[in-house]
Amino acid sequence: MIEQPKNFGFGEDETMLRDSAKKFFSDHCSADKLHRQVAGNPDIHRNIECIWDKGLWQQITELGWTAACVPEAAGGIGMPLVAALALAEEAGRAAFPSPLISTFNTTFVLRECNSAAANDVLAEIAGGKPMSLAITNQQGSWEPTDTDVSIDKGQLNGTAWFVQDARKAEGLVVSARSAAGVGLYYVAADAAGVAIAADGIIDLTRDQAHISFTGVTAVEVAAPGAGDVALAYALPAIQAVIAADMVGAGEWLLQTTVEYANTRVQFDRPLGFFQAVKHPLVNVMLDIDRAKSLAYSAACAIDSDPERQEWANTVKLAHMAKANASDMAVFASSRAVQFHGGIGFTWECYVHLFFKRQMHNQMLFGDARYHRAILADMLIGQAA
Amino acid sequence: MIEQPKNFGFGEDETMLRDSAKKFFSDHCSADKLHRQVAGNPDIHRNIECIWDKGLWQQITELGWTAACVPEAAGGIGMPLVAALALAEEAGRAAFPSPLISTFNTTFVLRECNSAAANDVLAEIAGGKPMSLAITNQQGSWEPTDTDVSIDKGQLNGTAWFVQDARKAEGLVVSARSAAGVGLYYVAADAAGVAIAADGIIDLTRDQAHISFTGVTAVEVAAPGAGDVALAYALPAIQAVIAADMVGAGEWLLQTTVEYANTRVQFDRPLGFFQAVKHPLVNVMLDIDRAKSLAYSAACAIDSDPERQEWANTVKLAHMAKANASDMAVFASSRAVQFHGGIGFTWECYVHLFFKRQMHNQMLFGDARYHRAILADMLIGQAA
Amino acid sequence: MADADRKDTQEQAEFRAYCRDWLTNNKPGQPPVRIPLGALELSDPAALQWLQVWQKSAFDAGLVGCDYPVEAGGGGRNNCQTIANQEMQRAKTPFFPNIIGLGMAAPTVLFHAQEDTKNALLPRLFSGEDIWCQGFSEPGAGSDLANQQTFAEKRGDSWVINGHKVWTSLAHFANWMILLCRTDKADKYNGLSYFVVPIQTAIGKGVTVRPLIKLTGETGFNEVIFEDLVVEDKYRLDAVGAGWKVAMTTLSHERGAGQLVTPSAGGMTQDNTKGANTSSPSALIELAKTSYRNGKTAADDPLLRDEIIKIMIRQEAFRQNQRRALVPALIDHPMRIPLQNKLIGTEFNQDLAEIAYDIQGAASSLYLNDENAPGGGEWQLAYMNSFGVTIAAGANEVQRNILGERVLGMPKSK
Amino acid sequence: MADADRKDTQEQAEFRAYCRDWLTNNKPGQPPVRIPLGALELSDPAALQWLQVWQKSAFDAGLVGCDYPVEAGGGGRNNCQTIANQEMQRAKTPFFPNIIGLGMAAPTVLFHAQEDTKNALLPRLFSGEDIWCQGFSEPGAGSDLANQQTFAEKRGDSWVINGHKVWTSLAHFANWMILLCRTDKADKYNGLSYFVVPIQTAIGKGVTVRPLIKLTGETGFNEVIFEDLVVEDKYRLDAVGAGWKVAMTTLSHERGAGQLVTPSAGGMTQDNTKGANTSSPSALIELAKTSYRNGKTAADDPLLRDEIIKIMIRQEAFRQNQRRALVPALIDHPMRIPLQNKLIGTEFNQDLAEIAYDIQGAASSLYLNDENAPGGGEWQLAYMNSFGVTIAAGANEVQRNILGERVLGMPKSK
Repeated sequence: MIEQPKNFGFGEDETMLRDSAKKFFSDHCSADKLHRQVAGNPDIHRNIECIWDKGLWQQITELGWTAACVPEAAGGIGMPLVAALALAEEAGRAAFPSPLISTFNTTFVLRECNSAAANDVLAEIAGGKPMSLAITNQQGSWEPTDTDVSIDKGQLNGTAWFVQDARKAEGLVVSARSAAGVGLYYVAADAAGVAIAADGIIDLTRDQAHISFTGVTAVEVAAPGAGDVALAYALPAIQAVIAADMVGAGEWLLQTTVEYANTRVQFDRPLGFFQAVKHPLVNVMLDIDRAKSLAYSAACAIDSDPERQEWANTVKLAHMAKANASDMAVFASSRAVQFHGGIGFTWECYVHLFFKRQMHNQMLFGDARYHRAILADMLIGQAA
Repeated sequence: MIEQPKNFGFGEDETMLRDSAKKFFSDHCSADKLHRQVAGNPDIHRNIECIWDKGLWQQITELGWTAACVPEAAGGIGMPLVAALALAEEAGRAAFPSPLISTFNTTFVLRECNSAAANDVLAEIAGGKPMSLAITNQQGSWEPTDTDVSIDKGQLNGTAWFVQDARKAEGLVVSARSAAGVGLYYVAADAAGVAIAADGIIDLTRDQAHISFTGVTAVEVAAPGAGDVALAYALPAIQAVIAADMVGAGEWLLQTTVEYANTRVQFDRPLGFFQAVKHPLVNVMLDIDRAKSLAYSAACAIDSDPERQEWANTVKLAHMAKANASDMAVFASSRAVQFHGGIGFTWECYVHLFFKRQMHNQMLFGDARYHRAILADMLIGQAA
Repeated sequence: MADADRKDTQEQAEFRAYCRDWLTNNKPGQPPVRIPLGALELSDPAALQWLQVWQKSAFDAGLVGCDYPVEAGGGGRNNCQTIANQEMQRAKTPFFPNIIGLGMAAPTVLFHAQEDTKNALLPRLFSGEDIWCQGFSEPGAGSDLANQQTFAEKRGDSWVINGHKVWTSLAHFANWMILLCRTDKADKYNGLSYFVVPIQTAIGKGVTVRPLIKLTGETGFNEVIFEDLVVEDKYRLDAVGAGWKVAMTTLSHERGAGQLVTPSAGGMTQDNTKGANTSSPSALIELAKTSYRNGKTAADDPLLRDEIIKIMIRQEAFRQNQRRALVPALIDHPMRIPLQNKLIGTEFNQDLAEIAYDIQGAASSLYLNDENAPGGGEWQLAYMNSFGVTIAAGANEVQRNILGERVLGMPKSK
Repeated sequence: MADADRKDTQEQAEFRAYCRDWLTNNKPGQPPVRIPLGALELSDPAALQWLQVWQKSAFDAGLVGCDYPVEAGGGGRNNCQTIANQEMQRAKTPFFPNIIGLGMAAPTVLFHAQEDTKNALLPRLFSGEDIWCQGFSEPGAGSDLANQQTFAEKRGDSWVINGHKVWTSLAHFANWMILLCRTDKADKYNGLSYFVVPIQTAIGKGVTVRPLIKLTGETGFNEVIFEDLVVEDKYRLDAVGAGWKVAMTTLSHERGAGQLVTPSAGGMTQDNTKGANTSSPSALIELAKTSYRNGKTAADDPLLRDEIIKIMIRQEAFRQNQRRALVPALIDHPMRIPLQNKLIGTEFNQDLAEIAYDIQGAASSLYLNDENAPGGGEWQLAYMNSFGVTIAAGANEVQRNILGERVLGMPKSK
């Protein structure tokens, strides 16, 4: 039995990092400022934009956020995954527009590649280069073996879909199939033959694209047949980090709605007096706490078990975290809009920024039903 | 397109019959009297009993209830199915212990047999003889083709399970398999070779048994291969009638709980002041109304379409009615106990009689998920 | 349940035949621009104008206001509006743009306005030449409607109005507004009065209309600010101080619980309007059959199948509820079903559109401005817009209070 | 999460080893009669007696009251009760019968009783020789606990008590009761006082205990009627008028939010006690694999599989919540998780047992007195019993108020 730390491995260093993130976001990323930044053009048929603050990214990299989870051997700080979760949680609470989560996810995949080429890319991440994963097919499959990109003679062809923060990333890790299986390949985002077609998405704090590769020369970071394995090993970390983002955004929605319910008066009472408002908000809190406990426990399980002796338990916790967080994200968003009433239905109320981020988060790397179906096969056994 | 009556075919005769049923139950079957009748022995390990008032049954038959839906050609009154629904609804509202629903269900099956033998049994029903169906196997299947009873050389062998009101019924319609398919057979409940083994059930207003048949001589009412067809044609009526029973019981639970919530004071206010009580009770009401509208529409569809030109629509409405009513039954029961608080948790509070009847009803002839799965295949198409 | 599944009176049967004939011969044709899901989403003047032409032709043919008195521009028929509505639904016509006029203003004007005012206003309301809006909500009076602060002061024979209305759908197009406001600060409920106000002619002369942007990014509702707007006394409905009573007429019709059936056309599929019909479970099934979720066809997922069936049951039950509401023998309380309709209808639409998110999987991220969005991104738009209606016209929390109090007889929660 | 997945202090590690060793060598053996699911369902004196023997042996071994002071019969250790609990869970021991004594009375007595009283009562409480019950609920004081009508009147050095308590679990076996009652009719909250009362010795002399029957048909809780019962003043806890404050100590421990960890054994599978373990999703999966529903194995039904997984996620999250509650860096409000536990735990059990109904299909009709009932009918019993706990100790509606008000800072709902 693996011994896990009582505090989820969330020690002084992690607390300091998290607290500095809190301060960073409170100094630089208030909801008010965010709204002015990303919500300038409400037009429903607007051109597709990609709005973020590269200056803030520069500061983040200087604070060591991208290096945090890069192994020391690859030039990083080698902090545990729970540190990345804390950063993701704070980023979610600020609905921060940046390639931070995508870069984390890329880091988790590269850490599983165990190749010199992968370590070279990790070093670039540690140095602050934003990255993303191009590993999803047109049918939105989250399975490591599914890809619409092929590789032949060292050249990538095909299209990767639903690539997150695509226009912020400077490098891409692409999954591609050859006769020998699925491998992983690194390409610079501006390499010849890479065409990034931006998607018109609802979430104002992200960008997304489908990216076509036409004869693109790529660096192999995981060999055919090893790429899907690396992805599978990285998925629990990815799921936990996205769950943490949802937890942070959920907490913002909860606290903001509570505050509104405590001040808005109807029928001579603050809204929060009414159990029709109070009790659903309590249910939102219960959901957030569940998601948070599961996310940190999944991360702690990954951190505590580098040899993967209890891998099934880790996988279980991560699926549970993502499933719970996805359901919470939808519920928290919906109640926040509803209880803000008329004002919550307007563009000028900041709630919509978080609502839209949560609806994006909930599907990212699989919605709740998807994860529960996998858990059913794991914990109950395949159905006849 | 079949033209349906605006009033669901619920005209003056049906209204008079229903109103007389209301009066009958209010005169003879108050919840107080019912509790004294069936809840005398709370012991959890009590002997299995079968408590009902045969005198009331006599009165019912004199009022023509069992004859109502027997065709005139078979000596009945030939009223539409909506009349049976109204009686079932009132019986449910009184949690009436009787073989009324079982006798109705047997009637619906026999009406589909189109045989002289079936008509003879129908005439007995019209005359007041209580009947039940023995058509379910040990695995609780509601499919017309599933039975654990076989027939060979005119003799029944095997066991039928989950037979409702078994010890009240004087005759049984049994589904049995032979090489030529599933047929239906009539046997007297006291025939030689019929052994009724009472089940220990939770519902205090019903009895249930598994019945073994050992070389029992039986009268064929539907030939092999025609029996399952007759059952299939009768199922929508059965589902609608059970839904109506649940609607009646649900309405009793709702009104009784509302009354309690309006009188019970906590925190210096009647419970009904609190939205945590009021809003769930409103949701119960919405559920009841849905179930009621669907049940009567299913019955009206059956009544309006004797040629089964729009049979798929009828089947759909009946599945929807039972699915909705089953979910409602669970929800209404649960909220009735919860909102009655401490008193609702006691044997002396009448709520438990209805709670237990509803939990029995909800599974009878299939629970909500079962019916929705059938509807999914009908309305969406088979899954790949 | 098909339209013909009702037994009509002779008058209804004849009128139905007439409607069907007229509708066969008078198709509105293809719209020149995108028509939104409903009148409350109208923002393009070209769409409005095309719909106004359609409403006027339907009015001229006698399909609008059928049950209203002839002198008020109506058809003077009995229970025929429901027939016209069914036939327009069947013919898959476009909706009527003057939805607030037809659904809320018309019955209120009919029951409470002076005779002259009534006969002057209703014909142009029915024809759609005048568009109406509703001035009820204020920043401090949402669900607590009686908390009106907009004040009308009597000066001579006229009223001078000052105040601030919000969430005013269609105000940017409207000629007229039904206005609830305060005439006595001392009495919350008996201090209200009710007016009809010609707002378009007063823009810049005491009326300012400013668009509000919805969370979807669409416009469509507004703030309306009154600064010393002068309104003639003939535009007051019912007595001074009777505003709450008059407002109840409006609201009961808004909730589908009023005496008069609202003229309503619709059913034009979104195929014709370049998008998905996001209020239809059938369209959701189509979406599921053509959408991939996590690499698999969504329609094969047993959990999503169950969600779709649940919502179809709710849809069918809603229809059968309407039918049962007309059968006195099968209802316990006359308002029990009508008062449910707003609640049930709006939550149905919200839940329907929410399922579409899971059906689309990763593609649920895509919006109207993405060419690959399933159903053109309309489902996501519909989900977000669904909150407009679960909030408006008395948030659904208030609707549950109303049902608990008026139908179940429980004590007031406030 | 296994028990050892925690880093122990040295004291804890040594104590854990001691517990494990003792439990290996001191197995309680097979019960002679059916043991119910929990102490609150105890009705058979033979079951009680067998469990009392077990509790006493665990107490004698130092596994009960580990963190209490030595002079009060405790072990004088630091944070060791949680270790003993984990090891008893791991060893799958029977539960302790004196659940109200250990969980509610002990911390209240420790923090509020006079020294002599404390030291006299606690050792026999820990050993299980004395069984305790709780006299809080009254016919008019359920969720509104402060509405106490039972009255204690000071006469000389003693108190004379009159009143009526209900839903008193274990009163039919109890030697002692913790009693909240009124000493001043003029002040709702400051007019309450708190006593410990020796009820068993007073039966027939001012105390009447009458069994109440649950909706399940089981006995197990009671009415307790006081008629001029005389109680010595030394049995008063804390000051006259401080009863509400003392009751909060009781309730915070009942809700799992108190300072002291409640000694709790358990984990003995129902295999040993002739029934299903109806608080375990694993047992639900076993039920699903062996149950037929509509002719098919329930475990193959995708909708039921999803329900089972949902409930397993809630179970795992509950465990991880407890773990996170001890990490200050990862919690925003110290009471946020502890105050959830009663709510979450009781609804978990209710929903778990409700799923069992659908899993069993037609066989869900069968009860304890049917030999064919899946799992012996215990799941149906558990579902019905689950309402006892969603109602008791502040109905869950009140728990949600508490969380909204104390943790989220929302205004009071009453």
